Amino acid sequence: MNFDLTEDRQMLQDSLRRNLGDKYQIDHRNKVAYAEPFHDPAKWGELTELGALFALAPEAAGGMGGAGFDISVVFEELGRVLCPEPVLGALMASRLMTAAGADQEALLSGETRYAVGLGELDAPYDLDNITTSVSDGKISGRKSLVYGGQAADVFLVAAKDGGSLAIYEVAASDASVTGYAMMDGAGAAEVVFENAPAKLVLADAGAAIEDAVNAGIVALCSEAVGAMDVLHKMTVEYLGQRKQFGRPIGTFQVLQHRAVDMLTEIEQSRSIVIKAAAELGGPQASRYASMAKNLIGRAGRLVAEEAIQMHGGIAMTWEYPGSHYAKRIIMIDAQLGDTDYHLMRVAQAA
Amino acid sequence: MNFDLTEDRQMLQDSLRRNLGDKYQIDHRNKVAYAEPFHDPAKWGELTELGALFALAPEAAGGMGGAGFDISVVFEELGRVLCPEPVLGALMASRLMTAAGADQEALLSGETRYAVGLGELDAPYDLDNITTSVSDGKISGRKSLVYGGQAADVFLVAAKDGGSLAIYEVAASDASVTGYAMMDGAGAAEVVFENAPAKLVLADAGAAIEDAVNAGIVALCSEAVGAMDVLHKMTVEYLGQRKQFGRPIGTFQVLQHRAVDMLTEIEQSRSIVIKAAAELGGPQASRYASMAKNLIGRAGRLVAEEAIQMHGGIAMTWEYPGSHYAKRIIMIDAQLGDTDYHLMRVAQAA
Amino acid sequence: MDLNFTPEEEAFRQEVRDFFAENLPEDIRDAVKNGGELGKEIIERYHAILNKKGWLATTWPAEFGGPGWGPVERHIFDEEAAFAYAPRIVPFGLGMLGPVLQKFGSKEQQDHYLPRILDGTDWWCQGYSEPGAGSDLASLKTRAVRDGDEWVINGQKTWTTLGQHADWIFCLCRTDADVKQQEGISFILIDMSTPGVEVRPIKLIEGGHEVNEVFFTDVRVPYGNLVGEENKGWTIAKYLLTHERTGIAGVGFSMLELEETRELAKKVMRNGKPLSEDPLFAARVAQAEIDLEAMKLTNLRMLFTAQKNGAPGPETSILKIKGTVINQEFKDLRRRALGPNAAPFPGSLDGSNLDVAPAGNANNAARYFNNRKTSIFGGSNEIQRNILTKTMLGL
Amino acid sequence: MDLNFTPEEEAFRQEVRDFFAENLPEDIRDAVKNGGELGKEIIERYHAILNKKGWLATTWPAEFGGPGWGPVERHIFDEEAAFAYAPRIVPFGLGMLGPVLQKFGSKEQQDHYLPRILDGTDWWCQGYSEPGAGSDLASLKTRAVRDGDEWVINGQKTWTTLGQHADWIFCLCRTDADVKQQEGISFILIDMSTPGVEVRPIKLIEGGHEVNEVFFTDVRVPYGNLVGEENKGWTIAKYLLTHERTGIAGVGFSMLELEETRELAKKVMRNGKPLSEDPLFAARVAQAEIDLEAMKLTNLRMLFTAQKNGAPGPETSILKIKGTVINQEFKDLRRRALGPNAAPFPGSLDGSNLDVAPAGNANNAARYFNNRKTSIFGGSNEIQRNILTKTMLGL
Repeated sequence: MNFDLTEDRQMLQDSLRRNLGDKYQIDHRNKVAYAEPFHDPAKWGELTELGALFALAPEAAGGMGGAGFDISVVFEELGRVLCPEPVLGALMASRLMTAAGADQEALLSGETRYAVGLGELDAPYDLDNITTSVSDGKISGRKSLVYGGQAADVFLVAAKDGGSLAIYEVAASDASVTGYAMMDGAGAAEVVFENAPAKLVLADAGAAIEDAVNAGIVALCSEAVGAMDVLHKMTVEYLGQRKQFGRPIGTFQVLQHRAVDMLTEIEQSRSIVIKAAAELGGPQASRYASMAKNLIGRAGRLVAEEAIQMHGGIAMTWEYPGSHYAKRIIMIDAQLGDTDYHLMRVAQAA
Repeated sequence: MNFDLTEDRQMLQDSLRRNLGDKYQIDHRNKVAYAEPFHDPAKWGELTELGALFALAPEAAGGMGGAGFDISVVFEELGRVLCPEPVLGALMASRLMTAAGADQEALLSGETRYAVGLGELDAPYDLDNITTSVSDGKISGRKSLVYGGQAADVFLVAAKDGGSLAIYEVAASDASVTGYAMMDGAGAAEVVFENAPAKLVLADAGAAIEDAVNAGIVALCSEAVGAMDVLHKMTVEYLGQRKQFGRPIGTFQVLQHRAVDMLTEIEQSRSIVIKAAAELGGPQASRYASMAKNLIGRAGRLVAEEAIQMHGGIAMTWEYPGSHYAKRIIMIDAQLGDTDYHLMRVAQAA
Repeated sequence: MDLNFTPEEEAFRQEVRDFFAENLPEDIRDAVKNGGELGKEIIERYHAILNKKGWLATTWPAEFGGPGWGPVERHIFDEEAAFAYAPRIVPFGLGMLGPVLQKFGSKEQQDHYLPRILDGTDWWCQGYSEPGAGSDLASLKTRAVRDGDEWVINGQKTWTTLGQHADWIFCLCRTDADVKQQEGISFILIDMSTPGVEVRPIKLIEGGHEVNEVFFTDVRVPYGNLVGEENKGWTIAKYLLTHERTGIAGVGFSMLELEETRELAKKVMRNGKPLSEDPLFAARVAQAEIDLEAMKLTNLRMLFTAQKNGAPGPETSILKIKGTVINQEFKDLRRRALGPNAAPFPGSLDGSNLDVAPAGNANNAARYFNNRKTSIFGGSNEIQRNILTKTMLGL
Repeated sequence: MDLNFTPEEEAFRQEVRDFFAENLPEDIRDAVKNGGELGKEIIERYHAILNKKGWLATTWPAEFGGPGWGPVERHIFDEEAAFAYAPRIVPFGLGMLGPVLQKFGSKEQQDHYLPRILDGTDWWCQGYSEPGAGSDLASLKTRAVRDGDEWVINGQKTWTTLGQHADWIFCLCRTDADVKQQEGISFILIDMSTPGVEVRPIKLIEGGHEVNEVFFTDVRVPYGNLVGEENKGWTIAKYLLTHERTGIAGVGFSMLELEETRELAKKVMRNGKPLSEDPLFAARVAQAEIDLEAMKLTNLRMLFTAQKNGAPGPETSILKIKGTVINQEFKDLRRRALGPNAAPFPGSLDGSNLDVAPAGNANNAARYFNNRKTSIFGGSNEIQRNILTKTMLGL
């Protein structure tokens, strides 16, 4: 039993924290996160040069990591600066390509940007009900909320291929892509395919998609832990500085206890993410991913809402960095299955 | 719109509060509530002499009340003293007999004690699944947690009569009655019928049983409001008196705010009970009864658990009256359908 | 005990309902339904419609041009307005300054300002909070110094709602710095076009522009712009804090949210079925509905008490706390119902024909975030709990 | 990052598991399973079984007759003991006085008392809380006055767990009333058979007898019964508060509760189906399970830190707060699962052949109520939050 990071991961964490902190000062972050292309192409280049994407894939696939803990280290740092770069798509695409044994050098180097199209309007989480389909090498359908889709060169798309799920590769230039900013910054896209040329990457892709989603969940949960940690520290700092009634509001016991409860839930969140990361790729991966996503959903709502309430006004403003952390933490819940969706998965598996 | 009690009900409330307060001082209450016959037969006589039972039935049935608000007034006062007398059984029996047009003079005068057998071990709330049945005027089956059953002269029993539910009257002397005290005081019984003589009171009794249960729910919820109100006042008083760290613990802001939240939920509870009482007997009665029982279940848990926690130790003792209020409030939840059972009824009706 | 409205009250409800059905323009209704910001033009047009009917100043007695309603009529009007998707009446002139002038103002002030509030000549905003004085309002620092027959005002106000549209602002200013905080405050009216007044927008968490900072630099206004006595402004502030609180629970708005949530849950799919059939979501909605049903009664009970006693009591803080929590829960449910499709930034898919949310729901996430303010402003829920501790618990 | 136990630790777990399988008498196991009170005989018999194996004093180093385990071994032992339905080791002699004597006691005290704790000669209880000194322990009033080579003790202790069985009590007494509260307290050992010691039972909310009041009237004990320095008892009290806190979350017990809850939900019926198929109940259980899974890791993380740093830090207050809340939630679920059938008073249906609860669950309501104590005693969860505010938030 050892809860210290390995030396390699510690170095990765240090390097990311040092670099990202400079690159995504909140004003710059907000500028790029809400204006086309909803991320910073120059800084994407610098991020990939740091090797951040290589950390997401195993050595056998040309990467230098790929374990749950690697993903966790990277995304926690992304979460600490609300990084709007399309790393989630790269991670999930990489998992799929690793499963397919496909070459992903262009992905990991950051040269080609991948996004993954899974959910649809009427099947946001549950892929059994998607309708995008392929026949004769042509794909038709619409993928909703494709994260990073506004900036992608290539899409990996889940489609019905006869009865079973398969993954196809489609060039962005062959799709109709409508990009937009999200409430919490960064971009996504509605992607419509009309008889677009599609290359089969992986047939019978059910298990690979589940693995990619689980990896995505570990990533999102780690990102949330990073963001919650920063927001909590911001809140505690504010409590110590802000004076009302002649004293710092952090001397009011109700606010103290509520800040402690936030801390408790953040520690619990960190714990369940460690567990989900440890189990990623194993037979229990989906179960623990669901547990993590559910707990993060609940803790996130508590942390974000309490942070806003305890700031009292200032956190309602765009100018205050905390508001953007709160938004990201809340909005993460709906990505790749929300609190209730994952709770029922845990309940039904019991 | 008028939220004042009518003059008659105000008089009933005053008279009950004056009389019950004397009769059920907590030491005496605990003595009779936990020792056979788990109530006080002498005080039952005095209570019925006050006309408490007449208030539960409409004039047409020989009573002097019978509206939801009448029931509410009586049971809130019973709740304030944790009265262990078997009044719930009398109320529900009276509703059934009113529906049947049966003479209930002996019931309302308190001369004959009635208890109602509805739920069974494997069908505690949902009567579709009961197995007690009647053939050739003989009843067989087992009724569980028959409230007041340990002290009853007569049982009104729900039984399957062919396909539909009917109500039968069975003399206690024809049944095998195992009485016991409950965790929160007062008595109940397991009642077993083996080919016992049974007199049909009401065929096709589904609607009448639903009405009796709704009346029982209004009664239990009113009782809970009475008990919560007393427990909250006890708690606030304790907060004002108990000193730690050189000052009354009621000066600690966390305890203040939590006591306010208890108050808020008690006010909400009172409101929903008023609504359920107003709708009793009408087409929406079941819907609002379910709402009341759900809210009371949630509020009750909050109030009871917070009261114990904020007392810190003393409320863990048998000697402190508050502990018995907390127990009653918690245990009410499981009578006639609990928080979740009624929540799903509301959800499914939407 | 009688939960029913009188026949007269029911007839009045019908009259209000009919009025809105006939007079509320469809474009205004849709704008409210979509939950975005309402422009100045819409609000002024809506106010004018109400004013024409004599229903704009819902809390004013007839002598000042109000309808002379009691708490029950006001409650019925508020509910029906919500059900009709009417905008909220902007309260600063009508709900706040009006009653203040009626109680504390001079005859001249009443005669001059009240008609202009009614006919929309003057748009008022509120200058209370300051960067350092939020929950602790009495610590405000904006100074007004008398200089002959003028006030010279310096300082900064914040959270000034819709100040960008305003012609006038009423301000709490410190006029005596040498006495106990509450005793050196005055209530002063300031024309926003006076030199030295500057309004700067505050962008809110969800991107909207609803509140502002207002800066005062050597702003000179006539001494007669003082309302009530010098240094007695705190009395006015306290009066407003407890004035007309029975509508504070926003029950009508929450009832609408419940309906909208239910409709939405029938339209969005989860696991191959409408979300309305998902037991956990149905349970969440049912629980919020039950809390709301109880709140409806709690609201009516306090309304009844207010009617009987002539004024609402401190227990109305319960309406603020629980009313906002319930409304916030519905806002959460509507965002939650959309799942990932709540994410697009408001307006970002406009005109693309690729909406991801059913009509009227594209702003659900923005509404959720914006609505967090309701438990903070107007005396945060923590302040309300402090009030209840003192008044209702006696601790 | 490695969540696995070492092969040695896994082997140790197997050894503990085998030990319990082979050595825990069935009657003891059943008594624990049924959740009623355990009598003195059962506890003494269980302690003797562990002592024979050398596993009784789980926190003691080998030099004093303990197994010399580190935090991980203790954790594994605690978990396996819970899974085996072994009783909890009564902590007053073994977990509290033992370590105190080892750190603060004289060689003579160690030599005399420690073996008697191990072999069960002395049953110890704790004299800390007083009617007026609960969360504010330092305000305690029980006086010990030196009279030659004796202490004369007067006062009252309360919440003395299992004091009815005890031979000895260790007490915090005030020995100097003229200094700052914390500086006038001493730690003194008292033979319960000394004249003037009186034990009165306290009946608990659910009817059980587990705690007591202990009265001291002119009780005379040798001066040498003082542990550590005179007036330095607060140092000992503080030492015990942070000593061996990593087991405080009771994770093993909660894991058992989860299993029991699941089993129970398969056996009881609701709406014609097993309760386990009820989506709301299943969701409640799943949510508690998730919190528990996280708590398992939180516990291990803090264990790891304790092992690395040699002592647990203040963050272990999180284990107390969340650990008790999770365990209380399971107690609630088990009571809730029974519905109305949780109502009969413990034992009231014994021998009637008419049980209403599946085996092992007749005491579920009593357990729920009794368990409310866990968020109160040992430093209430409010006190823990105060500690975390200071230590972890720096506020």
